[in-house]
Amino acid sequence: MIRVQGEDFDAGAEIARFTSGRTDIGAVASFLGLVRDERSPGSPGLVAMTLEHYPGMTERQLSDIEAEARRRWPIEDCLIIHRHGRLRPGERIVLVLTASSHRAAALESCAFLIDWLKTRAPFWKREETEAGERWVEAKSLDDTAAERWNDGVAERWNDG
Amino acid sequence: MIRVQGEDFDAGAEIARFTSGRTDIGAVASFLGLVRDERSPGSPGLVAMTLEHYPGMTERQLSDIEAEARRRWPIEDCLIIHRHGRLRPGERIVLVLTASSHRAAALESCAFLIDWLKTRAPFWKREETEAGERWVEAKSLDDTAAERWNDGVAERWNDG
Amino acid sequence: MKVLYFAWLRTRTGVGEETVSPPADVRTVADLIEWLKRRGPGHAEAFADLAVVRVAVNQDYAAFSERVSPDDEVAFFPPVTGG
Amino acid sequence: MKVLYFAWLRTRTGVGEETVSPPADVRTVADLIEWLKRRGPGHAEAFADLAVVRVAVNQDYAAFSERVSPDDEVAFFPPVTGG
Repeated sequence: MIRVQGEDFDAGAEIARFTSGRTDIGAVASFLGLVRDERSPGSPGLVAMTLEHYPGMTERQLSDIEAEARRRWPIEDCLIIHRHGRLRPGERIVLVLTASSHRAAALESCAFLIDWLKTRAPFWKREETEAGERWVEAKSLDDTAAERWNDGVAERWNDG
Repeated sequence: MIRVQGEDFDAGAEIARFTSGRTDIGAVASFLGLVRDERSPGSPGLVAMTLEHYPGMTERQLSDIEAEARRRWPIEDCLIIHRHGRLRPGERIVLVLTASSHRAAALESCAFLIDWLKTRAPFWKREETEAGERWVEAKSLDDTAAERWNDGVAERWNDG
Repeated sequence: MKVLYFAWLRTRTGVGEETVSPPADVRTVADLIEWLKRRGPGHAEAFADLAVVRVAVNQDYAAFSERVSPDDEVAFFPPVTGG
Repeated sequence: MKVLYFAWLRTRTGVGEETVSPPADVRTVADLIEWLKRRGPGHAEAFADLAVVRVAVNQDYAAFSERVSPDDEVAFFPPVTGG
């Protein structure tokens, strides 16, 4: 399931909902992303981060990413929540949850989802610092992280 | 931090405690392990799972595992909770949380911790099924998962 | 044809969304960009460095060589920075 | 010397913990196992297949070749199944 929203979310409640009343899930992996103040000594502090997105395309891309994860790993359940709007340092941005009977499937699919989301979901961050505003540039490191999923991970699972 | 306990824990509260009042954490990865009923058609259902452990050695091994993760990755915080005693299907067994400014460090260290814990923490599971009781045998798959961390992961991070 | 701009492409063009009717010889995304650049200095500036421009046609990522037609929704934006 | 047994090694020996005083020629974990096997049929059965027995000396994993001394805590157990 995917949710794109301005409001905050409760990671613990989502994890609890994932497992409540079920006895077939052995593993839940989660990734929580937060607004981080990268303040280094002498640099201007972060006041807020505004996430702009492309309504419609965001939902479509996140649904595609979820479908791809389900195709590659035997996951029982999957949730992606991504916020947009103006967020303060320390606020939650994104939650990815995956549940599986297999530990490795839950962990790997969770890492896959956040890596792919970072390079495919149409969100853009604008930072407000004490020195002014700027659009955050994409990191080539994110592309590298996403590219490592282009190998034979799916095959390994489809055999098992 | 490590906690070995008979009582249940609240994964959401632990995640919240990890991030509360902090603006230097960009990523929290978590792994939650639950008692799973592997019931297949015709096989006897799982009634309960009892986790025996070696008090003293458990705490020592978990502390060593945490120290190793902190040595390998730039993690801001780390929590391992492992329960012992008699647990029903669907009950929580283990929680691993890692927090970092880096997404990959949080995800990788979390996966490392659960893989190492599975092969090093002195816990033994005894299954009660409708057909009787038996000690759960260790899986060679767990050793394989742990062994993949014997390569140059640490070096990659220590350079950065 | 509906054209959308996000992040600094929106800031530079000064518009988030516009409906345009390019001539029939505008067949691809690349053609469309060349045609849009002539709408004004903001548009020209937005498309000055195509290495940092991504495009979606009907909400799916597309190459500059992709065909476009009057009913399409075409969006321009920088590399994404979500998550 | 304190000797501990966990999981099915405890079930087979019928004891979780015992204090023993092996003779001076018991120098290694392997020597200790041979000596413990003579304590009774349960102990002999517990140590019948050493491929599935792990050992810790003073709460750290050890090899069968590791030296043991009277003050040590030596624990025997099957491969772990936590997590």
